Amino acid sequence: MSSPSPSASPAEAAPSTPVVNDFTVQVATVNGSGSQTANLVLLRAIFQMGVPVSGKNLFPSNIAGLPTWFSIRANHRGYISRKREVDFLVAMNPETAKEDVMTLEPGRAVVYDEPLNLKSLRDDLIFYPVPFDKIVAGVCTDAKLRRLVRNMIYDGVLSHLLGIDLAQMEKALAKQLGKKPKAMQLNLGALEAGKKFAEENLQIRHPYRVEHLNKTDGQILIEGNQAAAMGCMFAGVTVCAWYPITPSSSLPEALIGYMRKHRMDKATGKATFAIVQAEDEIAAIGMVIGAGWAGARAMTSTSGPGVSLMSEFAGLSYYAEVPAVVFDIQRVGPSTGLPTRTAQGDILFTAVNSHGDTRHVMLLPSSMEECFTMAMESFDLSERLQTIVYVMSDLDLGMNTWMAHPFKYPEQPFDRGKVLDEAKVKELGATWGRYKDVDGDAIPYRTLPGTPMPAFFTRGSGHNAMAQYSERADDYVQNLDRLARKFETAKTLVPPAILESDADATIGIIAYGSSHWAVQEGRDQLREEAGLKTAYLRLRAYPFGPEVEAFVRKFDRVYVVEQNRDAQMLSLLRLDLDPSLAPNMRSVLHYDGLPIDARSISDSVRAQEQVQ
Amino acid sequence: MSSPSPSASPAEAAPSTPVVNDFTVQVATVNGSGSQTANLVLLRAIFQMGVPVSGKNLFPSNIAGLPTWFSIRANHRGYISRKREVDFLVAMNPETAKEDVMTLEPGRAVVYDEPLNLKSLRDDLIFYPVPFDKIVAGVCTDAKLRRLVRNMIYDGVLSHLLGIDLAQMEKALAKQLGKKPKAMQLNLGALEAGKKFAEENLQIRHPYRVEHLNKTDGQILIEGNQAAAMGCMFAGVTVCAWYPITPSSSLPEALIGYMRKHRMDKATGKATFAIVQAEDEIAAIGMVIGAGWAGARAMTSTSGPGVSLMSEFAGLSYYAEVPAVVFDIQRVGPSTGLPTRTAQGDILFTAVNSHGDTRHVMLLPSSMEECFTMAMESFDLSERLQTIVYVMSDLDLGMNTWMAHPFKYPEQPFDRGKVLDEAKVKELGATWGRYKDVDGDAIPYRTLPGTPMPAFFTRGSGHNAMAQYSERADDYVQNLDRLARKFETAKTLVPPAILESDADATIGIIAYGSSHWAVQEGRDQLREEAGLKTAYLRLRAYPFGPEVEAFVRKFDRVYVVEQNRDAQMLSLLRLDLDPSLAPNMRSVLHYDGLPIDARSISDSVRAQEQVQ
Amino acid sequence: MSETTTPTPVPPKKTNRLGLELAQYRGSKTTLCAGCGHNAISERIIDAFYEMGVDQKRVMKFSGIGCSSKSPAYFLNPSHGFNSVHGRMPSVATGALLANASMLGIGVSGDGDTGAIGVGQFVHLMRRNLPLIYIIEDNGCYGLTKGQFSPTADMGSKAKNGVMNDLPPIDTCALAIELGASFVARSFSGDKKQLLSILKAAISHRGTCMIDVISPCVTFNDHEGSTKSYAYVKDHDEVLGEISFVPFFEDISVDYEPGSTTEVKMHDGSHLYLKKLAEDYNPSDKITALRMLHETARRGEFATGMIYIDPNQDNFVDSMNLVETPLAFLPQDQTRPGKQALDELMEALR
Amino acid sequence: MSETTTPTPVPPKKTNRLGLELAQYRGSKTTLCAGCGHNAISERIIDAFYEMGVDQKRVMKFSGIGCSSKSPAYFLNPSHGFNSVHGRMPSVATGALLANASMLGIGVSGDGDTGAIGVGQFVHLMRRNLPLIYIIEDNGCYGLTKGQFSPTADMGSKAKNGVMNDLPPIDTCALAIELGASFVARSFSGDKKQLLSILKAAISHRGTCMIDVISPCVTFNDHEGSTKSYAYVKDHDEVLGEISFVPFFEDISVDYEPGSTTEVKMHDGSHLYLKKLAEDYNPSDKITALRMLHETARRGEFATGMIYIDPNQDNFVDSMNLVETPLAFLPQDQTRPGKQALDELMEALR
Ligand SMILES: Cc1ncc(C[n+]2csc(CCOP(=O)(O)OP(=O)(O)O)c2C)c(N)n1
Ligand SMILES: Cc1ncc(C[n+]2csc(CCOP(=O)(O)OP(=O)(O)O)c2C)c(N)n1
Ligand code: SF4
Ligand code: SF4
Ligand SMILES: [Mg+2]
Ligand SMILES: [Mg+2]
Repeated sequence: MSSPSPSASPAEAAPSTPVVNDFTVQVATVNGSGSQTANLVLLRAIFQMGVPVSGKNLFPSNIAGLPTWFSIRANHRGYISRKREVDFLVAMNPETAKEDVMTLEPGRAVVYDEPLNLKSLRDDLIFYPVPFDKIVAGVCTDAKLRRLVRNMIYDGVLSHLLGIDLAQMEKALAKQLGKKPKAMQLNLGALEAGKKFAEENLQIRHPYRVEHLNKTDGQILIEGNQAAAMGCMFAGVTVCAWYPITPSSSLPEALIGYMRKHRMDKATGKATFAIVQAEDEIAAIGMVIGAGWAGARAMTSTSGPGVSLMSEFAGLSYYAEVPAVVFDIQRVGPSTGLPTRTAQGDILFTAVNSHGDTRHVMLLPSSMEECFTMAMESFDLSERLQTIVYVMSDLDLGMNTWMAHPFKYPEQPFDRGKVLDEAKVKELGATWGRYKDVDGDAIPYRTLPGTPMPAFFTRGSGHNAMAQYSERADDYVQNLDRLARKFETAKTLVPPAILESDADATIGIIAYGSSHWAVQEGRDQLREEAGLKTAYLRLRAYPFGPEVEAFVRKFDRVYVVEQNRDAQMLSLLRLDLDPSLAPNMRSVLHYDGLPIDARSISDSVRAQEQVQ
Repeated sequence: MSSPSPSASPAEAAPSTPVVNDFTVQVATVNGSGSQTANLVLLRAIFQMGVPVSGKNLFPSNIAGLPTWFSIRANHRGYISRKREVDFLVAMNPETAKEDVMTLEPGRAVVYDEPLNLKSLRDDLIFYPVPFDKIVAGVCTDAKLRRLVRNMIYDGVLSHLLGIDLAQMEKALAKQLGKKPKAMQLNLGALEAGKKFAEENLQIRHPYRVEHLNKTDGQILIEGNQAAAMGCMFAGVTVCAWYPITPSSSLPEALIGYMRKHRMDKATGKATFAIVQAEDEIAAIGMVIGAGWAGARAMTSTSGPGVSLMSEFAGLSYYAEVPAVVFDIQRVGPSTGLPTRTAQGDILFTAVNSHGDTRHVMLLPSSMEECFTMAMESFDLSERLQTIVYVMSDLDLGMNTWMAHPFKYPEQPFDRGKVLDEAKVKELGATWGRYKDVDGDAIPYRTLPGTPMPAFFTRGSGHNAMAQYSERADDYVQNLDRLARKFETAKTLVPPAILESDADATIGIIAYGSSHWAVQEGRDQLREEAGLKTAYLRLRAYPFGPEVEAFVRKFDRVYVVEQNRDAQMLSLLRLDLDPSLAPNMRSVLHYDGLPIDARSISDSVRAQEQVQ
Repeated sequence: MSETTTPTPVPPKKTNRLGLELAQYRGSKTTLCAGCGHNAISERIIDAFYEMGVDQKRVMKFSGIGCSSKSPAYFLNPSHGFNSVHGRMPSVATGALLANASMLGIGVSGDGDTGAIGVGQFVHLMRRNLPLIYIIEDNGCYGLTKGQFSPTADMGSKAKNGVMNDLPPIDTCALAIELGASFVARSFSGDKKQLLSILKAAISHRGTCMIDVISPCVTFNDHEGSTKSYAYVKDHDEVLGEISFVPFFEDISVDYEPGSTTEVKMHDGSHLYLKKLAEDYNPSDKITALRMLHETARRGEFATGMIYIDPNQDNFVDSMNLVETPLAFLPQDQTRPGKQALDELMEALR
Repeated sequence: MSETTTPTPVPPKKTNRLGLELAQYRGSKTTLCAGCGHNAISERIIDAFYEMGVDQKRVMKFSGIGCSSKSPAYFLNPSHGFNSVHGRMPSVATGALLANASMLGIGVSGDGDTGAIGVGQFVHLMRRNLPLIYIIEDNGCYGLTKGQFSPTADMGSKAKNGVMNDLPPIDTCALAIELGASFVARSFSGDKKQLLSILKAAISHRGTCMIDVISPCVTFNDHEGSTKSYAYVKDHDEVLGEISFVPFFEDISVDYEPGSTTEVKMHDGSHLYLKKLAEDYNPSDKITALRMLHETARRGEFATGMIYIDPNQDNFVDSMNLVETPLAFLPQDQTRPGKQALDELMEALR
């Protein structure tokens, strides 16, 4: 966890004026202790009260017994990125309790398991001891079940301490356990017992309160991997091959659920899809490429190590021009790294993934809505461009719970790309060649096996425009030059970057993906705290459209915000934009595995702008 | 083959003044027809006459029956890069004879198999028909053997037509077939028969001659993969794991030969090495990393597809800090590409190979001498830096025959890097940590299994300075920052770039690897034909030392010459040098699979400099 | 050679049941060495598909990388083909056959492509019993990279340079049986009649047909001391008994003394008649098959013929319970659920 | 549990023959779930190395990725360990053991790490019979990624979410035998005595010891309907007969009625006594072993015990004919040939 040195300047100590709908609660537990239910109930209850909220689950890369932190941020302005400072700590884990308490800013509040006796640690915090075991014993006679409902008690305590409607908590609980009356009833008991204990024993000395708002009306709570899975289903995916890996697995697993429900043929009860758990990532991408070649909309989902293993096949897709969609739910680190932490660390490697001259298209979702829409766009693009398309999500988007506006039903029909049909074959006749650029966009026409269209032989080795084997220098150069032109065409097809600008902005900011939310908040901080007006361009795809170069040209200083060490997107900008713009671009980097926060951005920009 | 349009301006037609020691002979045959012996005898005979020579073998990616071209360039100035124009064609392959003839410049000479009746094709060439079958029938009664000696006849013919000493040819032949008296005697017969036929029937009408010189005294002829294999042996390699792939295979295969002869323990007759043909490239690099971890000097050799498959392990080596040496004998193309053509196309991908934030060290040999010395340096560097080191050779260096000065016996002892020993462990004591930076160079100390030194647990997942499992944000950041600093240290250890400059040069040229020879000749062309004075910096490693930035700073225009489509080295320069220098750098690219030639470079630079 | 007149169950005609001539089943000109066993196998594939009257537009060809893997370009030109990457053909074929389950898939691999880099995917292909004719053109070496030993090289076999192989071979047939392939055979590129019958039976089978065809490499592995040379294989070929195949569209009745022959009814109604050897051999029992493979191997012999067959075993594609229309061709209205499906999903998240 | 007093061939003492206590063979604290079979296996490994009095500085630990692959951190702290990448431990171990052939190697993998992504390297490890104790902690699922089926999941076994597995399992023991491993056993994490004897025998064996240990995943695969749950495995464990192991450094003579027991003399002079079951079982014959595996599997049972052993089979490392000194420690004067070697090479190229 991040560790600001606790300076106990009385000035900062417990503010008396109430702080409404603007604080972060962090629950520290042990994973496998079933705290997830309690945390989601807390999150959802605040959401249901109309207060913008976000949850970040910081869990270890094992299954049970190690420290886990779940932080919930409520913010009336709608800020949903991670906030560095914890305002309200629920300390349930003996192993981390001390450090968790020591890293708090002065004046913050702590609910803790009484036996941990934390209040002796610091005198500049507000402590609320709670005898969880005593309380749980009262509500649950069966000792085995106690472990599971124990956590529900802190929800009850917080209901009192933070003023969260018990009714909303009960409703949220019903949403989770509705189908399990016994568990439901047990947890309700724990919830009420916690509330009761707090009302009778804890006198509120902290300023944090939740009050009803109307800023979440009609919205949903969802995880990015669910949103992406829905996108794939509505994109008409027919073949999915995957291999389990954190944080990607929940995407195909969600897809399986959705497809079983919504993609079984009504008439026959048969499946309109095939989902295969492959033996590894190489097999997964191989199946996807085989299926894409045969005309299916095919996808896989993985994370860094899988992207590395797919390198050879990525080059085959690029050079033999076979559609394929790959979701990279990015996690931290080179090698196996930190599987349960978030990063944007595969950007540069993925763009040039595979030996030889290759370049790949990447989509960069920032929101739940874009996880949904870009999943659909990725299939259109990969069939249109006849190449592999990566959707670069990350653990923060994919596995955390986010607010979102309900997804719009897609209006556009599928774009199945240039597949030769009767009409076209008549037009082109014998002159058809699998790798001929007949339309001037460098995208050739393909044919599918099992149709009356002319056959061709696909290979990753040298070939000419007619798809015949060739080692001729001129054939090779023509083909590679066309592929480069095709990448130019891609610039006109990918979703353009989005501009948000303050009036008379003096500096530019570029960001993408999950960094978006911290950037939005960071820009407000820069404007309100330092008077810095910024223009913000949010990248949504690689390669970059002309709008990106135009934006950079407008400013002497453009800050590229990203969650990796090596300034990977800035690197691609340096390679692809007018070289004379290189000096204009600077980096704001965050790569400790935690979702990036607004303060890191505004601090870094202020420092580089030398503004106090 | 490259195809200049044959413009038959009489001006250019057959020059009458003799052209001595400055021409290219191209032999067009069918592979598997045993022409290799004849071609090497030709090459060696010219070499033995003291005339600088080079041979480029253009062979297909199959085993027998497809067109092959072998071009031999003799040049008194010592130019050994490929020359685009063919001066003297030996047309033995009916399949390509017509195109081979049509693409010649006017005035050039052609020896051809009489039945092909080529002279009818053009009237601006000098033709020499030779009845090969008739001649071979005379010297070889056994029909089965004729196919094999048939090619020797053109050597005889050229001996007469080009004035190459028959004695030298016989000596060269002996070098190849010395141990096979029967084959030797047969080939000698064919050689003499060819000479005799030519003397009696062919009257010389072309200007090309070979005359004795003294410019090859004491030199050797060798292929880069042999030179690299020798380097590995003298570097004390103990474990080699490899998987066959063109154009890499001949490196480990040569190594096996050398090691069996020179690395069997005298006393016991046992091996001081283990060479394993692995089941694939992933297993090969896995074995290398396992061996490197256990303290062996371990290596593998591969080409593009193998580099792609090794991506995941490359990240493990980088992050867990395990030494490993990988030779990438680069070939053409994304995917399986053109396995028997040359390129420098894996540069950018290899530099950032693997997911997450990674950077890898690459050595860039240009000559036979450097294939030898850099092979040795690669082991020192990978053990010193405790990371994977790539030696980026290519097919042109690795599989073609080059002149070289005899290799110098290494004076420096091995650098085995920071391995904890009694002394050091006393000094550091309990404070030793596998990943602690105690020397300030960001390189930690390791211990080896099987020694009394303290053990540690190696993992590719998150770890702290003590090599304990850790998911802490601060541990991760400290580790990754140290790795970045270690890469800075690497800049001070890798071989520096080499500068060659004309007095008052106005433009800069940067190149590396096999492009070097064409650049040297190209610079002469620029100076002599266009009056362009150039300074030339030859890169020998990545990351770049300070001398590289200093060089680019000196010139408004620096041309980066490389053999790939995407300006891959220029890309790395843009990423790593002061951004304000980006606009100074331009590209000269060559990527048709043939070794780069001087004319392509000088033409491109002249065009970009707008000098006629 | 397909104009040969040696008697085969289906006497060759000028045209087959689709009215096509043999020539129409050919591919491009081979670029393999003259005399390479792989070329003979291509010829047999052409014969088999011609004689079975297969509609080539219903066929997909697959391969990895190697001399052997080049060969799909040399047969069945009217069929789409995919020469993929080294050792990964099984996954590519799996994806393609899921995308269009109505197609007949044939894959050609090599002993290196399958046994070395590709053995992982091979294991899982066999386990899935994917409906695919999977041919290993087995020469015990890496032809395309100039003759190094492959994992099927026999212990003690000599390379051209005299080096001896000191690792035991992987028996791809035993592996396939152990892992669940439902049709496992071994043949020899030189045995036209046997290979043709096996291929025709394979065309009638639904499940993985793993056919290991010993196919000498004349350039790198056909010398004295090699156990994969023409000479050695001819001398050590232990034929498991004659195979007669009667396709469903011919009504020929084959009569034999009871007990002398095993009759197998194929998935498509064709019949396979396997003449038993003295020691009665049951091709539907895995353990007998494995014992026979181990014993012949111990004797340094190759057992060729139908080694194991189960015409009714479940296969991966059918187990997917797919709609009739190939997934690749499903229209949007069958693959994009309606608006109320989305509304439901959204409602559940409110 | 290692302080247990249940009788084992070597009654536990306070210290072993190196004068070390059991605690000195432990590792760091486990981070696996309480009750995970893997933890029990770690305990048995600690017991075995303690009782055999192995010098831990002479041991190298290896693993891939998975809950199982984490466990080498939880035993033998004084030994170097390498937790590599998913499915590739065999190659890493091979390299390390070539670099230092004097070390004892022990690798821990999972059924996913071995049977899925790693099966290619597994095949070649078995084929090479590399001297390595290779333990599969087999729970029929991917524990670390939350319980998906692995390739050893039995057909018809139910996942926690009720989904049924419809692919046949890979029998890693049958595969190992077919491919050439010289020591193949199966055990159960709950059978302390049997597993301990097998591990001690493995320490005495030179060659690949492939030990598949059924090790229930209490979190994702220990429910009703799973064939890898504690309950199911206990009910279906068909023990192949009692195993007694007598290490070379103890002179205990085990007496048994002739014919009742197979005695195996191990490479290091230790003795292994395998009590035969009624149907006499010969652990040195591959086909009997395979038949038994197929038959028990058909009955839905797990045969546990020593399944196959050949104490004298050639192994990959010895076949390399290496010098005594570990390659990793050879001094420069033994690894850099002298100047005249270079001169010779140059001369030949003049
Ligand atoms: C990833 C990768 N590694 C290595 C190679 C080089 N290579 C091409 S073919 C081949 C082996 C071919 O052997 P086999 O499969 O037996 O086919 P054969 O040529 O003997 O018919 C190899 C190693 C490659 N093309 N790709
Ligand atoms: C290349 C790669 N792919 C996927 C993963 C994700 N992953 C981690 S462990 C694991 C499977 C573990 O299963 P098993 O080997 O049976 O071990 P268990 O956890 O069951 O003990 C997977 C797929 C990974 N770490 N690396
Ligand atoms: S090299 Fe061998 S395998 Fe390859 S084509 Fe020639 S004969 Fe066939
Ligand atoms: S998840 Fe399963 S395998 Fe992993 S530690 Fe827990 S019980 Fe063991
Ligand atoms: Mg082969
Ligand atoms: Mg498992």
